[in-house]
Order: sequence, then C-alpha cells, then structure tokens
Amino acid sequence: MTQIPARDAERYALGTVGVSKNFGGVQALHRLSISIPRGQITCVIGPNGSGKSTLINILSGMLPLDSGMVIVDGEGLHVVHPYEMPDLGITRTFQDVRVFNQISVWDNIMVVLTRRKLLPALLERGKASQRERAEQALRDVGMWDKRNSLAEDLSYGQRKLLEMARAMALDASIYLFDEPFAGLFPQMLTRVKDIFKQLRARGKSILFITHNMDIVRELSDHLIVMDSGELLVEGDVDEVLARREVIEAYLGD
Amino acid sequence: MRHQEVVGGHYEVQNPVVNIVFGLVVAGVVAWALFEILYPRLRGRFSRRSIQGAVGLAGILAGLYTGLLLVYPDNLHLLFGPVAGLAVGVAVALALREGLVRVTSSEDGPMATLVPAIIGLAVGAGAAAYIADRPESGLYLSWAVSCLLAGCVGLGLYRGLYVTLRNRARSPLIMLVASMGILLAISATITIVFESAPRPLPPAFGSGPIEFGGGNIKGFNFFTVGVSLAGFAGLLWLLQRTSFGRSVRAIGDDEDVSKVVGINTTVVIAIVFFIGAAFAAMAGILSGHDTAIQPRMGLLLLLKGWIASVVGGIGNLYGALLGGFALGMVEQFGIWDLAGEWKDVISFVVLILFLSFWPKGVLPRK
Amino acid sequence: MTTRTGESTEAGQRLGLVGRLKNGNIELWANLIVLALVIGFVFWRGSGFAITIGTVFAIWAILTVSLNLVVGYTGLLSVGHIGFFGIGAYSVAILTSTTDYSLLRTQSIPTHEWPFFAALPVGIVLAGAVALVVGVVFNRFRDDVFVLVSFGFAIISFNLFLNAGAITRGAFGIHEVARPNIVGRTLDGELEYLIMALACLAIVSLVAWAIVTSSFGRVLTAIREDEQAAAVFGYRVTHYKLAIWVISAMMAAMAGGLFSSWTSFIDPNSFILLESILLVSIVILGGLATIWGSLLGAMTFVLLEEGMRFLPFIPDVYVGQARQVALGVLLVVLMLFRPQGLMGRYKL
Amino acid sequence: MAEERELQQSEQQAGPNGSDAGRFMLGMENVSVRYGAVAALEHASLGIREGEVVAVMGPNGAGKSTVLKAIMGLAPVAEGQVYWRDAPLTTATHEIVKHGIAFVPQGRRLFTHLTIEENLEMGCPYLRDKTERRRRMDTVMELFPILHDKRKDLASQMSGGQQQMLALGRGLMANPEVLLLDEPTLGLAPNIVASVFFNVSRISEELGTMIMVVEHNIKGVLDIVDRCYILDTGRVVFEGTPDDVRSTHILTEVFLGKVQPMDGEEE
Repeated sequence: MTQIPARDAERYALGTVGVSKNFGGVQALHRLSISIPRGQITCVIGPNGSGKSTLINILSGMLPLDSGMVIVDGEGLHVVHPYEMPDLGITRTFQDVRVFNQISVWDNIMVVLTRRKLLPALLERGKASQRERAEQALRDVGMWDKRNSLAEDLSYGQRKLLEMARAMALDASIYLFDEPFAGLFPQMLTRVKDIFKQLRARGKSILFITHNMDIVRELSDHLIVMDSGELLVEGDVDEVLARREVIEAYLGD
Repeated sequence: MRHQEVVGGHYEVQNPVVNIVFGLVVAGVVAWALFEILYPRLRGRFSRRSIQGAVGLAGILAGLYTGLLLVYPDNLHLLFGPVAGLAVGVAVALALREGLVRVTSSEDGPMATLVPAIIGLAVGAGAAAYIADRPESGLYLSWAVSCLLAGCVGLGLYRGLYVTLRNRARSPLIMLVASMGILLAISATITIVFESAPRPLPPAFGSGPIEFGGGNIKGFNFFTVGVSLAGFAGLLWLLQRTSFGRSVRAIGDDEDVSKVVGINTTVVIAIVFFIGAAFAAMAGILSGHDTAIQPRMGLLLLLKGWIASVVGGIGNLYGALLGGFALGMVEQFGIWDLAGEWKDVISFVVLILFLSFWPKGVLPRK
Repeated sequence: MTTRTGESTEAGQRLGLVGRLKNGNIELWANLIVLALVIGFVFWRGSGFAITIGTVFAIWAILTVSLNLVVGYTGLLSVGHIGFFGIGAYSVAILTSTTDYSLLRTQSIPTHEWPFFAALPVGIVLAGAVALVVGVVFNRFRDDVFVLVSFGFAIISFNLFLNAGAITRGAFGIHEVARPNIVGRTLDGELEYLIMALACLAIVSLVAWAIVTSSFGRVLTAIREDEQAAAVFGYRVTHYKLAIWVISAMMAAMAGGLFSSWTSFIDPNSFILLESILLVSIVILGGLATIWGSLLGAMTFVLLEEGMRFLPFIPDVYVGQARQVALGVLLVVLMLFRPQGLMGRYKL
Repeated sequence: MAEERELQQSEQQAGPNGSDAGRFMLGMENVSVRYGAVAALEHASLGIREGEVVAVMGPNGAGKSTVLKAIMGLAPVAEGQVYWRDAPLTTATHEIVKHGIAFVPQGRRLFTHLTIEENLEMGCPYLRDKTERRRRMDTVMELFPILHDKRKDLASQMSGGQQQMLALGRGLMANPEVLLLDEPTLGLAPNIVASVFFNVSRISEELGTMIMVVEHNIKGVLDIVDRCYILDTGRVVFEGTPDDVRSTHILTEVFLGKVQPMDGEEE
C-alpha cells in the first residue's frame, strides 16, 4: 500500500481502506482500498461473485465490516450503522429492487423526507416543503402520474425508477446504485442514464455496478475493476478497459 | 339442552354429520392417493377419464366403508378385522417377495410372486380370524382406525388447503394464520360434538397401579413410554435407512433440486403429513388413556413440541428428542424448586432464553 | 391535478352505488351488510340489547384497534396481546375491588378500594412498562418466531394471573370490581357505561388515527415492508417498533380496565390463549392496517354470536363455539382469497 | 463480421432438425421465458446433437441459466417448445430425469445434511433396483475416487471442488444421456476450475454423455466443447465452434461492449 488517496477529502467523497469481509469462511472482500472521486460517476465492474454488491452493502452500513475502515468526506469510520447514512449524505438502491411494496408510490417518497426522531414524527403530518420535494423527485423520474398506485402494482422498470426517485428525494451527496440498469427496457435505460447525468450535473458523486460495458463507456468517469474480493485495476475508463487483466478477469484464464 | 343421553353413551359418540364428514374425507384422500399412484403407471393403457372413474369408485367405496365403521363401533372387530388381516397379508407378501427377489435375483419369476402371495394370504386370513374372534380387541382396533382417520384428515387438509396456500402464499404467516383458523374451527367443532368437559377413555390393559420403587405407577405409562420410543425408533429408521426417508431429508434440504433429481415432492410431502397426523393422533390417544381427553388438549402440547424442537435444534430429530426430554425434566422437577403450576411458564421462559441467546439449539443442524 | 385522477373519480361517480356493488367491491358490501345487520338487530331485540352489544363491541373494538396497530402497521403477528388486556383488567380489579374476602372464606388479597379513574392509569402505565421490557426482548424476532414467542407471552401472563394467588386470587377471580365514578356520580347504569365505553373507543380510535396518518405511521408501514431499507434511510427501526408496541399495549390495557369494571368480576378464564387467537382472527377478518376495518371486524364478531342464535340447529349453549367455527372457516377462506382481510390495506 | 453473425443465426434458426450436421437430440425452438415483465429469454432456438459437448455463454443476465431451467420445466415458458428426441418435452419436473436428462444446478445445491453416499443415491430416487444403483454408484466412484473415500461424510464437510464432483456424480447417477451443467466453476478457486473442466471432458469421453454447459469462464470452457452458443439479453447472438469464437471479436464485443465504435458497420 503506497498511500491512502481517500484521505484526500477535497478530491474524494468516499473510500475504503483495507476493508475485509468474510461470510462463513468465504472471503467476499479482501483488504480492499478504493476511492470514489467527488462529483463524478464511478463504476464498479467484475465477474460474478467478485464482491461488488458486498462493497455497496458495506459502504451503506448494511453489513458490518470485519476489518479496515470506510472513509466519508475524509473521516475514517470503523463502525457504520445503516441509520446514520442520511446524516453522512449517502443513499443507495438495491440490486433486488427493494421499494416499500404495499404502500403507495407517494408514501414511498415521503418516507425518506420526514423527521427521523420518534416524537417529532408522531406529531408531523407532512409539510408543504416536503410535498414539493416529493413531487419534484417523482417528476424527475416521470412517475408523477403513478403516485397513487401501490408500489407492488408497478412494473419492474417503474419500481426501479421509484427506488431511484426515493434515493434522489433524500438529496444526498453520494449515491450508491446496485445494478441500476439490469432488466430495463431501452426507453427506461435512457431515462436512468438521464438521471445519472442530471445528478452529475448537480455535483453529486455516484458509484454504480453494472455489467453492460456500453453503459460503462458512455457514463462513467472512473472505473474500478474487482475480482475475487480484491481490487484489480482502478482509474480512467478507457485506460482501464485497454488493459489485459480486465479482459482476463472477465473471460477466465 | 344437550345431555349425555342425546349424544349416546359415555364413550360412543354417534353424530351422523361427523361420520359423513369423515367418510367424505377418506373418500377424497383414497381417490387422490390412488390417482397419484396409478395414473403414471396406467396412463399408457387407459384413458385419463376411465382411470379417474375407477379411482373415484374406489374412493366412494372407501368412504362408505369408513362410514360403516363409524356407525357400528361396537362391531369394530368384525368390520375392521378383515381389512387389518388384508393389510397384514399384503405386508407379509411384499416383505417375502423382496427377500425372494434378493435370493433368486429374478424379479418376475412366478415363484417370487406366488409363494409370498400364498403365505401372505394365509397369515392375513389368520390375523383376520384372530381379531374377529375377540370383541375386546375392538378398543385396540379403534386406535388403528383413529390414527388412520387422523392421517386421512391431515392428508385431506394438505391436499385441499396447504397445496393451494403454498402456491399463493407470499409469507409463512399466511400458512400460520390459516392454521390458526383451522385450529379455531376444529377445536370448536369438537366441543360442539363431544362437549367440552374432560372425559376419560375406557380402561386399557395395565390401567391398574403397579408398585414400583416405592411409588404407584400405572402399567400403561410404561406402555406409553414404550410406544413413544418405538415410534421414535421407527421414524428414525424410516428417515435414515429407507429411500423414502432420504427423499424426505432431501426435500428438507432443497425442494427445487429434489424435483430436478426426480423426487415426486408432492407425494412425499403428502405422506409426511399423513404420518405426522397419525402420530399426533396416537399421542392424543395415549395421553387420553393416561388422564382424559378434552377438545383443547392439543394446542399447548403442540407448542411444547415446537419449543422442544427449538431447544434441541430445529430440523434435528435427535435434537427434538433431547429437547423434549430436557423440557419434560425441567417442567416436572422445576430447576428452582418451583411448584408444578409454573411449568408452562418455565417452558416458555426457556424458549425465549434459547431463541435470544442460543437460537440454533443444543444440537444444531450441521 | 392530472387528468388521470380526475378520470378515476369521475368513473367512480358514474358507476354509482349499485354499479360499484355489482363490480364486486367487497369492502362496500361488508360495510353495508354489517351496518344493516346492526340496525336490524337493534330494531328486533330492542334497546337493552343494543346497549349490551354496544358495550361488548366497544371493548373488543379498542382491543382490535390496538392490535391492528401492531399487526397491520408493523407486520408483527402478536398472539400475546391478551396478556396486556389482562394486565389492565387485573390492575383495575385489584385496586378497586371492595370485597371483604374474610366472609368468602377463600384466598384473600388486600383491598385497596381505589376509584376507577385512579386505577385505570396505573393499569395502563403498568402494561406500558411490561410492554417495554417484553418489547426489548422480542425486538429481535420476526415472522413465525415472533408468533411463537408471543404465544409464550400469552401463556406466561395467563399463568401469572392463575398462579399468583396472593395478588390475583388465582382461579377464584376477583369480585365486585368498582364501576367508574365521575364527580361523585357512579356510572351504575348500562347506558351510562356504554357512553363511557364508546367515549374511550373514540379516544383510542382518534389516537390510532392520528398515529397512522402521521409521518410516524408512514415510517411504520415502510418498516413493515422492508426493515433494512427503512434503516438505510435513517430510521432507528427498533425504536419505532418498540414505540408502537408500547402504545398498543397501553390501549389494550385500557380495554382490560373497562372490561373488568363492566363485568365486575374477572378470573383467568377470560385471558386464555384461545381468546388471543380469536382476537388476532378478528383483526385479520376486519382488515389489516385499517382502523375502520378493525371496528367492522369487532362488530362482525359481536353480531356473529347473536346471528348464530337464529340458526335452529345450534343449541344455545354452543353458540359461542359455533361462532368460533364460523370465524375459523372465514379465516381460512380469507387466507386463500383475500389475505388482507375484508377492508385491509396490507396483505400478510 | 456482423454478416457472419447473421449467417450463423439464420442457420441455427432452421429449427431442431437443422440440415447438415445431424438433428438435435435435445433442443428448444423459439422459446421465450418471461418473469413478469422481464424477458429472460426471447425466441431462443438452440440444442445439442448426439455425442456433443455444447457451451452456452454470455454476460450476466443474458439468460444462460434460463435455458437450462426452461428445459427442466423450472422456468415459465411463455412460448415455444422444448424437444427431446423429436417429441415435445412437457412432463413434470420430477419426471424429466427419467427421460435421461440430468441437471446439475448452479452453486452445486447438494443435500448438505445427507452423506455423500446418500447424495449419490438421491441422483436416482425413483430407481428400485438396488444392484443397478450399486453399479452406477461404483461407476461414479471410479470416476471420482475421492467420493468413495469420504462416502460416509456429510456433503457439507467437503471442499468446493469435491462438492462439484459430488454434484456431477449425483447427476450421473441418473445414467443420463444428456447432462446439463449450470455454472459448474462458479465460486471455485482457479486451480480447481481446471480440474472441473477436465472432469467434464472425461465424462463426455468415457461415458459418451452429451453435455450442455452454461459457463462464464470462457477461456476454460472453449477448450473442452465442440460447439458453443453466445447469448446476449435473452437472444442467441452467435453459434459456432470454439475456433469460430477465437477467430472473431464476438467475445469482447458481447462482454466488454464495442471496443471501437461500429455503428456504421452495423447499418
């Protein structure tokens, strides 16, 4: 390990230093150190089982880490609780689309906007400012028409968009997207790409996982290639994709 | 309004509705089971409709026979004897054939079918004659009938309800709530038909007290312990040694793959339901002979069984045995010298402690 | 407003009442039938009947509304709520009972002779405290394991009522539980009591309504759907679950207090496990995650027993059992075809 | 190159009785599989001929595993048909293995609470004849001696590579004519991957079993197969021999996206 670039809080929004994670003997992440540049779109690629989703789960506090630390805005954290995420300005989507199924689209958005403490939440009945933000988030992804239907009645693509709108409503500074493009129809694909570009234009940092290389080339500024829980290559997209290890990792050796 | 005289004698309850319901359940179960068994084998030779017709007829006959048994419980030994004899005969014949096949290693030889058939027939006829001779054997035959009926009801519930629910259910809670519904309905129905007051079962053998180590113990209790151990050994043998048992364990591990490798999971699970219900009925009968039967005796026992399996380690048969034994000891003696009335509390405190601190149980599945 | 919602309301109006009924709107049908039955029974059996039924209904309705807050809004199927009901009932009974047990020559407990309105808050707070402790222990459980441990809670509390004879008089039960007393006037009359019970129901319903329509209620539904996702968006899931659990337990205790002073005699048999299962099935019958549905479910339950009396082939003694059979069968049918209950907003 | 792909596609769309190289023993014609709104497989036609080893490759989510699931009746086939020896294969899942088609699922999916011997026996639970079962088990154990040494151990106690052998062995217990392998090397260490491929080719040579293998490790699998299909987003985009694959850029194109912009070329 030469240096820890993630400490550079000006340039990097998020990072890990030597993070390891074991699942019952299987090493999902092994001393992984990466850094995610501020205000850019970073993409993580790698073959199946290379630990990409585990990385996002650790960054969002859903999995406790065995060793190492997560660095948010230059501050190193050893223990990350999921409920601290909004305070740290991090939000995410899930690979298996986890919207709140049996409540309405509108409530799905409103949930992330309301007060977190118990008593204020008990007395709060939805402010105009919150409603405006929810409306804005729904309009951004083009789901305003659907606001009264239950989330479980939506199509797969719509639920993905809803999940994305839910993350955007939070107005975080760092967005983690787990396979946002999987299983989408072409027009949905374009819509999600637009959302990405919009977020980048607003100066947000994005980390996402995909298997679609066309999208990697089109969208991402920074590329991280993982293999068996370790960092293979990190850097500029075209540079990385031209390297042999990447192709080897994908095609086996 | 409703007196002892109305519902008949103290032990025999004659309610036409109950008899008809049991008859219908048995008819349905027999028809479904026969269809599952026969259809894949006969579909080359007969049309689906004719198989269905034959199977339906067999089911109706079985239902009528069940009704007949229930209407004339006094003549149980006469009515049920031949069937019991037939079952013994078939079992003997099958066992012999298996042995002969292994010895001669020629499956379709006439010897391998004929000799066992004749011997089986003889043994079966002997068994039938023996039972038919003794009216007092009616009680023990009624155990068999009860277990079979309970098994059929269990199987009927599985086929009629659980299969449908499993296909639709989005969470385990749906099954649980449906089970609660069944529990409510059945326990109330039993109360209506048999009244809620506890009633003793007729004396079986060994009901008199035996002097044992300074205390009085009913001989029947030894029998109960014996039957439980025998039942457990039988289950163990079934699960560990037979091909059926391996299928059951395989399904417990991974149902989808079990289908892929060629296990007919529907039928295997159905048989498990049948065996489970029959075992539960036997447990009820035995504890009924020990104390008395009443409509709500089941729920708490069932919960205790659940606790035992949690304590022992879910999915581990030895664990269940160990858990049940440990729970019984703790309840009976009370580790802190508490009186017997706190035993339920002790059980559930043990459960909550285990689930909180040791959720895998004493003998976890590897 | 977009055209879409405009259209749908317009279509609803065009269909009208009859049209919507023909469309198989189960919720509307259920409402109409139950309300019609209420009116029919009241006319038939007279006002005395209405008062008794109304009081029973109010007590059950408080219970179902409180349980629905837990089952419907957090998805935790609690079968142990009867325990909190019992804590409320016993607190009020012990603190207000005026019997001199020395004459009864049975096990005696000290008499405190508190007024009802002093005893009720004690019962409510006690139930809340117990719920807090129990909730901390139970918080880690979900789904079927939660059901099992909540069974455990019901059985443990029943055994406490039965066996802690020095406090509860065990199987003898407690007699002469005091009626409420407002500014020197004891509510002895049935009608007065009904009014008070309905007032309590109204308070509970209002509180429940305020909770479920607030941000808090929305977060609860989100937690019910996906605990981890709700946590990622910044909610301390355990705190929320614990809070609603305690609130719900306090409401159940309130129902218990009303119950014991209304019947003026309680014994452990009112708090058996089967009652708890009945309670869960009423909540599911009425509908999960809807307060109106819980009221409807309680009303259906109360009316079922009366309805059963008119079936000629069921002897009077067995009406309660027949109701149980009907409820059980209904529950199975609902699980097959309508897992959210009649009016529900949440499918199990 | 695009033309070449077109050609390959049109050739294999001739259906199960495609012309020159003999007809498919097991094949699917025009099969679409949809999970709700998501199409996992769209109008896919592919198959396996007598004595072949065929690979199905493609990036994540291309529908590779769905091909095998559709054959085994585990996926909702919206249209099209699976053929086995010219007849449609429509039986229930648990009956399919009796036709001589065995499936080794992704991630091994052994019965972890059963011993190795019992796991092997569960490869043919319908078989009544004990001597035949014994014979098959001996064959499998001859192929993988390690299974014989550990036959009383629980399946969960074995290493990943051994578990894969057991999974293969369980499939072989059905004495299959066709073996369907779903990602046999997934999650295995690189040195074990090679031995898995070696075992697969041994099964093909020694037992003459037809094998259809779904694989993400392309380099390794190309060495052992006779023919391969490449899927992308639910469609068959390429069919050919391993040499065809190596000589074109199809792989990098499908897996890593277009290396150089080829929009003009395609239109």
